[in-house]
Amino acid sequence: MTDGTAARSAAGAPPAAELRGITKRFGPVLAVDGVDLVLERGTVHAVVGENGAGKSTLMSVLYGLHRPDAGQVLRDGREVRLSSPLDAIAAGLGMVHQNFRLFGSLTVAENVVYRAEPARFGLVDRSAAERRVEELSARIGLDVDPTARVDTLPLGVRQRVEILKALHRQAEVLILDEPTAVLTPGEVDSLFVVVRRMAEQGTTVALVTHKVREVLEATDRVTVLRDGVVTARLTTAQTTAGEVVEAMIGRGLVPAVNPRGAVSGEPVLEVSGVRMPAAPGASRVQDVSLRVSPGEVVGIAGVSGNGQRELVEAVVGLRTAQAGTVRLRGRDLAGLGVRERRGLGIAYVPEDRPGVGTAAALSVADNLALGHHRTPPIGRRGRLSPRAVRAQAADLVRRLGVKTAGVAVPLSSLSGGNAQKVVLARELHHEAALLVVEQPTQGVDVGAGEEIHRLLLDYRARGGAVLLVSYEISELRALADRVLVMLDGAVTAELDAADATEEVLGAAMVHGGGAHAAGTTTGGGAAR
Amino acid sequence: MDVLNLAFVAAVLTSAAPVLYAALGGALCGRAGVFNIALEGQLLCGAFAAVAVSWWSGSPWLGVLAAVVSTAVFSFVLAVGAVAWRADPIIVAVGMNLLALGLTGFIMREALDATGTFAPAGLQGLPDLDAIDGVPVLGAVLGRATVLVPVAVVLAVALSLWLARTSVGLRLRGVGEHPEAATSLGVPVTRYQMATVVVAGALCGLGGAQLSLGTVTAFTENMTAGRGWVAVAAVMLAVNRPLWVLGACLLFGAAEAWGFRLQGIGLPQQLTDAAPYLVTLVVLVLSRIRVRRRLSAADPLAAENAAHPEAVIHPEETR
Amino acid sequence: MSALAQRLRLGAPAALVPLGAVAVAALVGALVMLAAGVDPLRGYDAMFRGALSVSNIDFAVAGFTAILAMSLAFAIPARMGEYNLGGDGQLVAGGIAAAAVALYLPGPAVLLLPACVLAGALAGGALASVSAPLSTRAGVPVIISTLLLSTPMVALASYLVRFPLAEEGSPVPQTPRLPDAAHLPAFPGMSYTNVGLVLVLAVLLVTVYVDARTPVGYEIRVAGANRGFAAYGGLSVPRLTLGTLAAAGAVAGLAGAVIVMSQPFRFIDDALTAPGYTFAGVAAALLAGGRPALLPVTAALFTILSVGAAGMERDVDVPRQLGQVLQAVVILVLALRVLAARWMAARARRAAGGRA
Amino acid sequence: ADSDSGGGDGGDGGDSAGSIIVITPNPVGGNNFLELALEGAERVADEEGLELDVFESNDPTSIQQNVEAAVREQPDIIVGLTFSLEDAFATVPTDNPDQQFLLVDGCPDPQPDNVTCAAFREHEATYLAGVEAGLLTQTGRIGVVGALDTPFIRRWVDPFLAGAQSVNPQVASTPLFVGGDNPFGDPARGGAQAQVLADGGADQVLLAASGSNVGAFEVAAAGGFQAYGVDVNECGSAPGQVVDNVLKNVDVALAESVSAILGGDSGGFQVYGLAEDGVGLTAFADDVADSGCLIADRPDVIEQLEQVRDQIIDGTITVDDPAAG
Ligand SMILES: Nc1ncnc2c1ncn2[C@@H]1O[C@H](COP(=O)(O)OP(=O)(O)OP(=O)(O)O)[C@@H](O)[C@H]1O
Ligand SMILES: Nc1ncnc2c1ncn2[C@@H]1O[C@H](COP(=O)(O)OP(=O)(O)OP(=O)(O)O)[C@@H](O)[C@H]1O
Ligand SMILES: [Mg+2]
Ligand SMILES: [Mg+2]
Repeated sequence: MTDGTAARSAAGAPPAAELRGITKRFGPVLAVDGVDLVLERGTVHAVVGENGAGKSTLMSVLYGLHRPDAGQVLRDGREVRLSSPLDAIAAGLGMVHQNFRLFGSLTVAENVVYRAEPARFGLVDRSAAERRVEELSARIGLDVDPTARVDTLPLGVRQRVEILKALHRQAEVLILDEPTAVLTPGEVDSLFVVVRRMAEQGTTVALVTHKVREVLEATDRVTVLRDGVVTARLTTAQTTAGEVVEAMIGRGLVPAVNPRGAVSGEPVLEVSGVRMPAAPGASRVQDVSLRVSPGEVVGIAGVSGNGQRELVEAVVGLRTAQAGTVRLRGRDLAGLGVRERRGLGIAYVPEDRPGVGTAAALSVADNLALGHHRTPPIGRRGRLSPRAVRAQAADLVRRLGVKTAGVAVPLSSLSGGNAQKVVLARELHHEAALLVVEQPTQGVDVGAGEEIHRLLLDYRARGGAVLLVSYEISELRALADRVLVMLDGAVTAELDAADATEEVLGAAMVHGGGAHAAGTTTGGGAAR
Repeated sequence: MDVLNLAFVAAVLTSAAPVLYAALGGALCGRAGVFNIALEGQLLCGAFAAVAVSWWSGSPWLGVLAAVVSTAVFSFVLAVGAVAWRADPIIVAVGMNLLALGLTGFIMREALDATGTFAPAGLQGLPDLDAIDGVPVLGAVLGRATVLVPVAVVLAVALSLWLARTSVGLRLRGVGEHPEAATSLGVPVTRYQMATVVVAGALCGLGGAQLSLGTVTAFTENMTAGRGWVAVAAVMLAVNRPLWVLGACLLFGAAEAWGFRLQGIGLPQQLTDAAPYLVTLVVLVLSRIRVRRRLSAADPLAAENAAHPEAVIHPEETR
Repeated sequence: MSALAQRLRLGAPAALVPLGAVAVAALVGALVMLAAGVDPLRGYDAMFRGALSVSNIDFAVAGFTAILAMSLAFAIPARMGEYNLGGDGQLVAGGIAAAAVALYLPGPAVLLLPACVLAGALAGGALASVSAPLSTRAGVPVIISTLLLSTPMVALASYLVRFPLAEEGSPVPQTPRLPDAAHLPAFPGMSYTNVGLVLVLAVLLVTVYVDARTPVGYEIRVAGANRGFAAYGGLSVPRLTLGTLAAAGAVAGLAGAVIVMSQPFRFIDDALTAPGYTFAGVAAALLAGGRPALLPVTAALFTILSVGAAGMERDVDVPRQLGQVLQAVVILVLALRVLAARWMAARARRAAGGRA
Repeated sequence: ADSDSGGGDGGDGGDSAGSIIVITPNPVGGNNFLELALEGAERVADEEGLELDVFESNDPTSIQQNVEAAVREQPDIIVGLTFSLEDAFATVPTDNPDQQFLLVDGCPDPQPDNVTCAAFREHEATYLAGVEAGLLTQTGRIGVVGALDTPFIRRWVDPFLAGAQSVNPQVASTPLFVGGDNPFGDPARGGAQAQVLADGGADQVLLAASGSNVGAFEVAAAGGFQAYGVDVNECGSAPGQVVDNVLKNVDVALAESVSAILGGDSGGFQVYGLAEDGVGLTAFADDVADSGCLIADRPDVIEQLEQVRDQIIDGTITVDDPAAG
């Protein structure tokens, strides 16, 4: 069971951290089953796998958040008992969680020193804390203002704060759980620069990710998990994308094919001259016009927080535009609320699925019924048939292959990818003329992501119009017929799918349409 | 005229002090992420214990001590129920308020053999600050108050500094704002929250003691008469900031004292009764409406949740 | 074993937990009575007779009517996560409005009865409705605004009954006796039990039906689970908030109207709030959890505890505050139902683990 | 039920000795008037060898319930205290013609045959206290702290001013009412209002706020003003600072009426005013010297008061009853 481990550690100094035979069970779910993991000093180690494969659980064990049912944790070759994060911190471990764990109302410095404050007479020594932040940032080449309130910062900067937190505690082993899920391409690149630099300085990094490209670009070793067991241990330099994917999902990936055809008919959605003022926490939108035709996917590219969200909200009716019109199949939507617009044929998959797209406490069936509850077969003449709610849910769950213990279980019991499928199933079932989709595969594993792409393309093939907001260039390239780039609330470039290469899009997202305008890249408000 | 104004200040301080203690406790709980609407019951518990023990021992200071200790102990119901066992804090609090009302009335009848009012001759109240009677201004304002009145004001300032400047205060703010984050940095969130609830109980104990041994020397059934709920409103008004809590309580005390004076010039009692509540509501609306607008501009969907008690506890952090 | 655990997990929390809460409360009450030197059996016997004996049932049913109505007034908005603690104000608003209509509305006598009931419901509903925009537009939580509005309403009613609506020459602040046409018809042989009970039961049936079987009920539950989700789905959270609060206030107002239209057929200052119907209703609604159909059972329980407590004091000399203590214990035990649920889940897990 | 002298729990109630049941409109504790009434009840029960049971009510419904529960016990007399029982005593006695009822401090209208009434003219005594205050005030300002602004409590407010102005037309009076969530038991508010009066310069203040009086007496004791008690001698509540008390001899009235009914004389309506010695002032008591009241030191004032009393009795002065509308 541990021969691989033994062979490696025989080579030289003991590994910085090692997990041996870790088993963790949540009730009936065997989340992690006898997993070994060796993190060599000064390396970047990828931990990959499908949703629910057990990655987070394994990392939580390493960080003392979960006590394993069986197995050992070793640091520098010695067994350590981690009964809380405190023990892990003391053992030189640090973790950046999938969802940032920062205090929004506190400053960067306060977040960094929290629970390890430099203190004088029991009072927090603020200037010492700020100096410490500056010193740590300088060490790994980050630029962070220690006095800024965290909730005013863009996500990329927040992540740096997370890393600084670990460094302040002198973490020698740093665990990053899906650090790139919410970052823009530029932020991802600078994160990996930092990670590399830390590894060179001797820090060991465990990196959990769904993205094969990141594995290949940024890591030294790879451990692949599936259903709680290790299915492959690879050396990055000697592997290929196909090999990693095969180990993750047990088969090769068949990328969804986008049969870009001719677009026909009157536009479904016509946005013209929409403007919105900037507000604290919201970006401005300046004079945006666009149209989406039946059978067309129009992608909106851009760094998060450049007005995409506000534009989408103006389309679906959550926000009122200051100027401009939004037309659906020729009808002006001015003055109409979300319900009326939905009734006229808009479906919407929001980016924030736990906060907005679903109600965690309600059953899967109730989550699937929203918006369908006033139309037959569920709603009829002011009555609602609970039986029809269940029947429709069972049907959708079956058709989209949602993995769930039933339609009566609470939505919170589903994994992220499956919850996303629930949202998509509900919105697709409207068969609306226009589908607005934000970040359809964020945080979803490659297998599920591929299925979701296929569902969207099927919908397009049936003549649906799709407005797609994504921060991922690969996704835009896979799905969109046309891509508009938004920067600071304005559309700065419009590209045909064929022309929308990574380089062109990436450059347009940062500098505007081809032209190399100088300017900041982080955008105004706090992006989500 | 000057004398009258100082007398007004004195009246405001005296009627605000018990509420202020309770509201400071509530604000601490809010900062720690515990929604505490059991303040009414906690105050009542403190008021009763103070009188019972002062009567039994002959020492009002022992009464104060007993109020602090017994209310802290009573607060374990909230600490254990809502924090450690994660039961709904609102349900637990409704139960606690009823329990305090029932138990104090029951014990008063069974143990003190009194109904309605318990104010026997010889019941020792807290002494007034006679020492400063001669001091100009201060004497007029605090000369007839007990030491617990200025202490409440000082406490508001001290708590504010404590939250802002000390390590433990910083940790407490973190615990309330983002418990998972605090946990992952090794702060025992549950223990912090339980301790806060118990400390808040002790503060309510002081408030109760000030009410029954300071403001007056007596216990009557349900003598808190809604003061704990006013404290809850003050906590919301102040968004858990101790200095603002002080302001909110003074505002309420002023509205009440002002109401009494309006009665004196002929306004019906039934209408002056309503004044403090209406003033509080109006100020609450004015103060929240901006936050609400800002939230709504930033994120229309997140703003939908903004009126929930939990969201009011952390208005900044909606999603 | 595991089959048993399975069955326990499915069946138990729903029915057993409230029963368990009552059992624990009864036990605590017994201990308190022993401490006070009273035989608990005699105490409980007196409590039950105080509420349910042939001679007291008339009052108990009147109390039940009010408590059931107030439990609905709390439970309806609670379905969407809003806590209505302003029942006192709404109750009083309904009572004073019904009294004013009965005393001053000209018109045919046959219409007076429905007019009074309607006026009560409208007044209560209107008062509660104020909290809806305060919440959805100004961001003031319903739990606070209902509470803060309640006291001024009680004060206003008190003013009205003291001056413009006062009965001349009475030492008590009360309205004159309402005209006969505004008396709710009592059940045969009863004086307090009247058509009001039927009205409140009808409201209960409608509530249960709306909750389980209509799109609006579904929307209320969705909004209760996640406002953002509801707004995203096109539901109007402000309108749902307004609707549930108006309905809740209307039930409370109805209760107020029923009280003044029953013996002694007048609005007496303090008479509606002193018995504590509002908080008994809150307690009953909390005990029923999210199941409106259970409300009559829990309201009956709290009626026995509050009405019976007075009988207990009369007959065996146990202070009636014991009734409050028992109610509190029921609520507290109930709040801990999460523990029972967790305990059963742990058992189920252990059983499942043993099998795997 | 604090004076249960054994037995009488839910049984047949048909003891040979006879019994009376007293029903209160509110909890007795802290309410001087009710406590005094119960004293009278105990006294007469002792004298006549009766069993006494007390049913405390909370609200109108529980009053009705208590009255009906009392009827089932079939005591010799059911005694109701205060006008709050008027509604119940208007209906229940008609349905139970064989039961004797006594209502103290109120009377249903119309009065059923089997109801005996005893009511007080406390405004007469309050007027006298006002005269006293008018004579004694140095600041020309007097005041009243009442629990609530009700017609009944106005009986202690309006005549107090009228009496004061009869001897000193310049006197101004400020009535303040406790109100709030617990008007009869919020000593803190009672105290705050007393303080308002003291700060406003009132030096003679009548305290008629039941349980909330405690706080007001503390203000008096601290030298804020000189106080007047109601119902019983409260001169000990703020030693050296209480002038006098408006007495209402409910104990006497109750005992007399009970004895009368037992003696077969039922159905009357006895009014207790100054003339009947049913209300009065501590100043007129024989033991005024030992009362602890300030008025004991002012025989000159007492003398003047006695004159006014006689004028009220003989009708030279009429005192308006604020509750009579
Ligand atoms: N706290 C928990 N309680 C119950 N089950 C859990 C818990 N945490 C994880 N699981 C289960 O354990 C399994 C592994 O979950 P884990 O979070 O480790 O997966 P993951 O690989 O991180 O997935 P993802 O890619 O979605 O983040 C899943 O089946 C999940 O349902
Ligand atoms: N307390 C819990 N009880 C039961 N299951 C849980 C609990 N916490 C997490 N899980 C389960 O753990 C799994 C993975 O959790 P995690 O939060 O990592 O998923 P996610 O991030 O939503 O998924 P994705 O990786 O697709 O973003 C899910 O199946 C989730 O349902
Ligand atoms: Mg994970
Ligand atoms: Mg995940």
